[in-house]
Amino acid sequence: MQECIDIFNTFAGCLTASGADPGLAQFLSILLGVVLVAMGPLVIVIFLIWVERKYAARVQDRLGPNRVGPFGLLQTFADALKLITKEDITPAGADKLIYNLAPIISVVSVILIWAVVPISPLHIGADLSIGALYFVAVGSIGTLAIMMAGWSSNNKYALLGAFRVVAQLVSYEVPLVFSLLVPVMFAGTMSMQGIVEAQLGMWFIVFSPLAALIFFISTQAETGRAPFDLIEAESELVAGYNIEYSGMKFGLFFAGEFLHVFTNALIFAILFTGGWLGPFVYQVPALGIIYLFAKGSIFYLLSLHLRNTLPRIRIDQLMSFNWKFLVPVSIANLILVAFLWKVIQLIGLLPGPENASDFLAHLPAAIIMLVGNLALTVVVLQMLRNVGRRAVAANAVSTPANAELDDQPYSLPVPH
Amino acid sequence: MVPLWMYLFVAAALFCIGAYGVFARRNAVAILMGIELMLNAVNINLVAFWRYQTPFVMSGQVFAAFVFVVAAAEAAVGLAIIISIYRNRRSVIVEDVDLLKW
Amino acid sequence: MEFNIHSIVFLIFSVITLGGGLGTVTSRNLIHGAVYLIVSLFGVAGLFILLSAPFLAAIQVLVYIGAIAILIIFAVMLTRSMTRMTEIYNRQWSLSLVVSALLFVLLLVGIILPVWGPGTANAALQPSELVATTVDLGVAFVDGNQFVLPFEVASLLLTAAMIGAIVIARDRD
Amino acid sequence: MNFIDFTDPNVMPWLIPVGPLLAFFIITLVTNRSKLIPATSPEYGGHHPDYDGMLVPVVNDWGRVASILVGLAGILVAWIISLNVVGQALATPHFGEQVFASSIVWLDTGLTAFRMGVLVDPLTTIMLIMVPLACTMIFIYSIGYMAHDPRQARFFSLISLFAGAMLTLVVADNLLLLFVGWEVMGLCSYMLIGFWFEKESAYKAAIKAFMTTRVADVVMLLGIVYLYSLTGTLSFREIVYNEAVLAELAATPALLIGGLSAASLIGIFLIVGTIGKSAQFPLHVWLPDAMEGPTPVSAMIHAAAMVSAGIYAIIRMFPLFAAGADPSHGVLTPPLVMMALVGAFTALFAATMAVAQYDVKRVLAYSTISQLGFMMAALGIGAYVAAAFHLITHAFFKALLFMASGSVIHGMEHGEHHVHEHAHAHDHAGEDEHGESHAHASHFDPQDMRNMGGLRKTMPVTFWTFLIGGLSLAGLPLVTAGFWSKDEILAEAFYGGFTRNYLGAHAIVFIALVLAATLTAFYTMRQLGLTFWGEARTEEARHASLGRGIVSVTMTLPLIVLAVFAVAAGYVGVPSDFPIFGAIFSPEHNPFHHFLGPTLLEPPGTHSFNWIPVLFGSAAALGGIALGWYMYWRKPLQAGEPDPLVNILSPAVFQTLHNRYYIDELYGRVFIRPAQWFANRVASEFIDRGVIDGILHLIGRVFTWIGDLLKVLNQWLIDGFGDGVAELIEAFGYWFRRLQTGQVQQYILLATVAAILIGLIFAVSTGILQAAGG
Repeated sequence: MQECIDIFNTFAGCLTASGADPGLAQFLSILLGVVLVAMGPLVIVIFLIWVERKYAARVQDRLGPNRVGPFGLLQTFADALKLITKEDITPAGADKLIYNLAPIISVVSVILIWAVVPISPLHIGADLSIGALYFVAVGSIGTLAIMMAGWSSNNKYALLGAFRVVAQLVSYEVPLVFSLLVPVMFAGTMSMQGIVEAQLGMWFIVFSPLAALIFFISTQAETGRAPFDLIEAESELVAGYNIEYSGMKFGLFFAGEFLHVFTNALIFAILFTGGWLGPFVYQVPALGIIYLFAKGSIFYLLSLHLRNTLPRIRIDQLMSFNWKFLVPVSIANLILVAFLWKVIQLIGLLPGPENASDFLAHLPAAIIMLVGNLALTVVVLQMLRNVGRRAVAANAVSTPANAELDDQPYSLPVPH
Repeated sequence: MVPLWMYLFVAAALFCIGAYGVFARRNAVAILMGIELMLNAVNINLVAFWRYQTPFVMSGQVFAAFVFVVAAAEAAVGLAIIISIYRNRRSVIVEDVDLLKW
Repeated sequence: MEFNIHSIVFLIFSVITLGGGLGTVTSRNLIHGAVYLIVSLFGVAGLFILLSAPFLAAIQVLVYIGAIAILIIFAVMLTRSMTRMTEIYNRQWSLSLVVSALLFVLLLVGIILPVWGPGTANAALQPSELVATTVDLGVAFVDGNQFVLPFEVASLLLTAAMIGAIVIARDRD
Repeated sequence: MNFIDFTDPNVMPWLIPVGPLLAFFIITLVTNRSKLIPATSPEYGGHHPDYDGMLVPVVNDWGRVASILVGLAGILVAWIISLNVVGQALATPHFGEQVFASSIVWLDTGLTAFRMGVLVDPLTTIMLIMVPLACTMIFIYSIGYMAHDPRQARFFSLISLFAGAMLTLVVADNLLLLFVGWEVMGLCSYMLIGFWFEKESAYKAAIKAFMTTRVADVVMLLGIVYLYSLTGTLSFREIVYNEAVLAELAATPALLIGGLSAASLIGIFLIVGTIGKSAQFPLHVWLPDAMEGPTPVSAMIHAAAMVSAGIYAIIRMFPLFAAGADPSHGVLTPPLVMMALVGAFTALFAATMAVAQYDVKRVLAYSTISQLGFMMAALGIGAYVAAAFHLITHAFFKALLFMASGSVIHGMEHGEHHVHEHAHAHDHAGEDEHGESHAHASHFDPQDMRNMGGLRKTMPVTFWTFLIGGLSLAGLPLVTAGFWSKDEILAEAFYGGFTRNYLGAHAIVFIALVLAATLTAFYTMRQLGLTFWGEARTEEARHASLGRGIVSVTMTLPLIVLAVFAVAAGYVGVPSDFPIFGAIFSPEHNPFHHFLGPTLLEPPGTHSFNWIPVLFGSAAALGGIALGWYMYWRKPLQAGEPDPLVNILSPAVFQTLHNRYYIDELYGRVFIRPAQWFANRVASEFIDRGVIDGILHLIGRVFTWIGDLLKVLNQWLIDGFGDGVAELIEAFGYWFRRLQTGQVQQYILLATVAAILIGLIFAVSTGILQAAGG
C-alpha cells in the first residue's frame, strides 16, 4: 500500500522541487489520483457497451456488431465519434443550465462510486470508513440528474418519465439500504476494504443469500434495467426523461446507465462474494483486480440476461412489489439475520480474528445463517402463495351465498 | 488547520443568507429552502465546535444528526402543508395566507 | 493562515456553500434555487469531511440531497404555476436585507471575532489529531447511558412526521 | 432494578391471582375472535326473536378451544402456586404467629403511606386449599357444560376474572384490596348471571343481584372509610392482630349513634356488606334469581367464591367485631348479637322456603342461604373456627351439589333434544326445525323437578355424587363432612347456651339451627327423591343422559373429585375428645382447630365434648332424612301426581313458602312503589312545583322590582362609564391591530430585530465590543 501512496508523494515532491507551493503540490497530486480513479470506468464503459450489444444480439439470435475492428470491438468508438459529431440540440424553452448539467451529473454520480471500490488489497481510491454509506449516498445523486433532465427539457413525456423514475428509484433505495446493512453488520465496518477482508473465511452470500437476492433486485431497479425499465417505456412515454437529448449528452446518459449496471455488479461482488479475494491475492495483489472483475462480470452478464429475457412490468406492479413485498421482506431479513448473528456470537460459534481465513471455522455459523435464511424464504414464499390464492379467489365471482361474513360491517345486536 | 473562527464565519454567513431567504422570499417553498440553509449553518457550528473543542465527546455530532432528523421531518411536513395549501387556494405565496389576523 | 491543501479545500467548499446559498435565495426560478441549494449542501458536506465527520457528510448527501432536495423539487413541480413568479421578493425585502446584514455583523463583530477571532486565546486552539471515529458515533447512539433515548425519540418523530405528511397532503376526495 | 424472588413464600402469594386475571385479559383481547352470523342460524345457541335479521357475534371454533385452554391454564397455574404456598404454610411451625406477608407502598398519603400487599395466615391457607380446587373443578366442569354455547370465550374470560378476583380477595392483606376483589366479583356475578341476556328474566335477575349487593357494598365502604379514618390503616395484621388498636377502637364511642363503640359501628357496617354479599335475611332476594346464570356460575357464586367471600370477610375481621367483648364467656357486642340473630333467622327462614321449591337449582339456592345463615350465626356466637370449618365443607359439598344439579339439567335438555328430534323424525319440517325446538322448549322446563324422576338409571354417576353431596348437606352423622362442621357449630352454641346457660343469643341460635338442620335434611331428601328416585315422569326424563365423550367426562370427573372431598373434608376437624373418631383422626388435638386458632391473637379455647348437641344434630339430620324418605322415596311421586307436601301443609302455606313469603312483592310494595309515589307526588308536585317554585317566583318578583329601580341609575351612570372605557379600548384596538398583519415573515422579521437588539445589549453589557475594539 505504502508504495502506491508514494507514487503521488514523489509526484508532489517533484512539483515542490520544481518550485510549486507544497500545499498546492499536494493538492495537485491528489487531484492526479482522483483523475486516475475516474478514468478507469470511462475506459471500461466503452467495452461494456460492446458486451451489452453482443449479448443482446446473441439472445435475440443476431450477430451484433461485427464490422468495425475484430468482433466489432471498435464499434463503440465509432458510435462515440458519431455521437460527438452529431448536432447537439437544446430544445426551445429548455432550462439551459440544468439541461446541460443533467447528463454530466448522471455520469459523475456513477463515477463517484468508484472512489470506494477496492479493486485489490492495495488499490482503492479512498478507503472511507463509511464506504458503504458513501455508495448509497452518491447513488442517490443519480436520481437528481434524472429529475433535472426530465424537468429541464420542457417536455411532458420527459417530465412524466422523470416522475416515474424518481418514484421508482427513491422507493427501491429502501430495500437496497436494508440489504446493504446485512454485510455491513457481518463485517462490523462500513469500509469497503474491511467488508472484503471480512469475507476471507466465508462469502457473505452464504451467510445471507436472501439479502444478496434483494440487493441484486433493487440494484437492477436502481439502474432501471428490464424488468424495471419504466424509464424508457417506449410504449407508454415516448422515450422517458431523456427524450429531448441528442448527441453526446444522450451518449452520456447511456454511458452512465451501462456504467451504473457494471458498478453495481462490482459492488455486489464486493459486498457478497468477497471482492478481490482469491488464491495468491496477497502475494500478487494485481490478481485481485482480475478476481474482482471476473466476479463482477458474472453478475453483469446475469443482469444483461435478465434485461434481455424478461418482459417489462407495469408501474403499479413495480411499486406494490417494492413496498408490499421487497421492503417488508428485507426488514424481516435484517432483523432475523441480526438476531441469528447475535445468537452465534453468544454461543461462540463465530471464529475469532486468529482463524479469520479458516473456511471450516466459519462453516457452523454459515450453516445456521443459511438455515435461518432458507426458513425465512420458505415463509415468504408461503405467504406469497396465500396472497396469490386470495387474489385468485377475489377475481373469481363471489356469490352472496359463499360471501365471507367476517369482514363485513354489521351492527352488533342490542338486547331490548 | 484552518482556525475555528473561519468555520464560524462561514456558518454565520450561511445562516444570515438563509435568514434573508426566509424574510424576503414570497414562495413558501423558497422559504423552506432558506430554513434548510439555516439548519445547515447550525450544523456547521455544531460540528466545528465538536471538532475543535471536544473531539471525544460525541454530543456535537449527535446533535448534528438530530438536526438532520428534525430537518427531514420539517421538510416532509412543511412541504405537505404547502401542497395542501396550494390545493385549497392555488397559491403558495405566504402573503396570501394571512387569515390569522384581526 | 498558511496556504496548504486543507485551507485550499476549505476555501473551495466555503465558496461553494455560500455561493450556493446566495443562489438559493436570489434565483428567480425555483428549480434553479433547488439546484443551488443542493450545491450549497454539497459544500456543507465537504466542510463536514474537513471537520473529519465523514459519517455526517455521507448523511448530509444522502438525506439532504437524496431526500430533502428531491422532495423540494417535487414540491416545486407540484406547485408549477408558482415556479416562475414575476415578483419573487415581498414588500419588506430591503428591510430584510438590512436586518440580515445587521445580524451577520452582530454575530461576527459581537461574538465570533472577540471570542474566537485572531488574537484571542481561542484562536491558537488547534484540533487534536486524534478524533473520535464513526464507530464511536455509532456507539454513542446506542449506548444505554449516552444517546439511546433521543435516538429512539428521533425515530418516533420521523414516523410521526411521515404519517402527518401523508395525512396532510392526501387528497380528501 | 432489583429482581424479585418469586420463590420466596412471602412474595409468591402475589402470583396467585395473576394466572386467572392474565387469562381474562388474554381471552378478552386475543382469543375471543368472533364472527358475525345471522341470529336465526342454529349455530347461535341463545336465539331470541328480537334478533331476527340481525347478525350476532359467535366465537369461531379455534377461539373457543383457545379460550378454554387459556382459562384452564390460568386457574391451574393459580392452583399450583397456591398449593405450593399452602405446603410451605403447613410446613412452617407456629404458623400464625409468623405469617407470609409482603406489601408495597401503593398510595403515598403524605406522612403515612397506604400499603397494598398480600398476607397468608392460617385462615388464608385454608381458603387457598378450598377456593382454587373448587374453581378448577368448576372450570373443568364448565368445559362440558358450556360445550354447546356460542359464547364460551366470553364465559371463560368472565369466570377467569371472577376466580382472579376471588383469589385477590383471599390473599389481600388489607380491607381495601379485599373490597376491590369484592367489587370485581360483584361485577362478574352481574355479567355472569345475565350471561344469557336474551332471556329477560336473566338480565333482570342480573340487575337485581347487582343492585342488591351494591346497596350493601356502599354501607360496607362506609365502614371501611370510617375504620381508616380512625386507625389510619386497613391492614388486617395491623388492626386485627393488634391488641392496642382493638382496645382503642372498642373504647372510642361511635359517631352519631350513642352507646355504641366505634368498633361496633364499623362491625355493623361490614356486616351489612356481608349480609348483601352472602344473601342474608333482608337482602337475600337476589340469590334465588341468580339461578338464571349458567350452573357453573351458580356453583361459583354459591360455593367457591362470592357468598363465601362475605363470610370470609367477617371471619377475617372477627376480632374487630368481638373487640371489647368475650364471646366465649357470653359477652357479646351488638354486631355479634346482630349476626347471631340474622344468621339464625336466615338459616331457619331460608330452609322453610327451600322445602317448597320445584326448581332443582332454587332448592340449592335456598339451602345455600340457610347454610350461610349457619355460619353467620356461628360467628355471632363467637364460634370462629366452627364457622370457618363449615365454610370449607359447605363450599365443597355445595359446589358438588350445584354441578350435579347442573348435569341433571344438562341431561334433561339432552333428553328433551332427543325427544324432540324423535318427534321430528316423521314430520318433515326441516327448515323451521330450530324455531320449533324453541317453541317446544318454551313449554318444557328442564329444571323443574316434577318433570324428572328415575334419573338414577340413566345418570348413575350424577346420582351417586348428588347423593353423597346431599347427605353431606343433610349432615348424615359420622360419615359426612357436613355433619362434623354443623356439629361443631351446634356444640359451640349449646355450650354457650345451656352448659354455661347464658340464655339469649346462644340458645336462640341453637334451637333455630337444630330446626334448620332438620328441614335441611328433609328437603335434601325431597330433592333427591323427586329427581332421581322412582320412575321417570316425562318422556324427556326417560331419555335424559349426559351422552358420552368429552362432555360427560368433563362433567362427571369434577363431581367425583368433589364427592371425595365432600366426605373427607370433615375428618380434619373432628373434636379430639369425640369418642372413637377423635382417637382416630385427631389423637392429640383437633387439627383444624389447632391450625386455624393462631390466626387470632388469643386462639379460641376448645371445650370438653358433650353428647347432647351431637345427639340433637344427629337426631335432626336422621329425622329429616327419615321424613324425606318416608314421603318421597317409599312411594315415589307419579307423573301428574301433586307433591304430597302441598296437602300436608295446606296449599296456602305451601304457596306462601313457594313464593318465598312474597318478600319480593313486599319489597315491591314497601320500597319501590312508595319511592316512586314519593318522587311523583311529594317531591315533584308539592315540594318542587309548589314550595320551591313559589318561593322562587316571589323572590323573582321582588328582584324585578328592585332591578327596575336600579336600571334608571344604571343607564346614565354606569353605562356611561362602562361604554366610555369600552370605546376607549376599542379605539386603541383599532389603532393597535395594524400591528398584526397575518404576515408570518413580518413577525419573524420583528422577532429577529428584537433578538438583534438583545444580542447587542448583551454584547455591550459584557464588554465584548470593547474587547473587540481593544
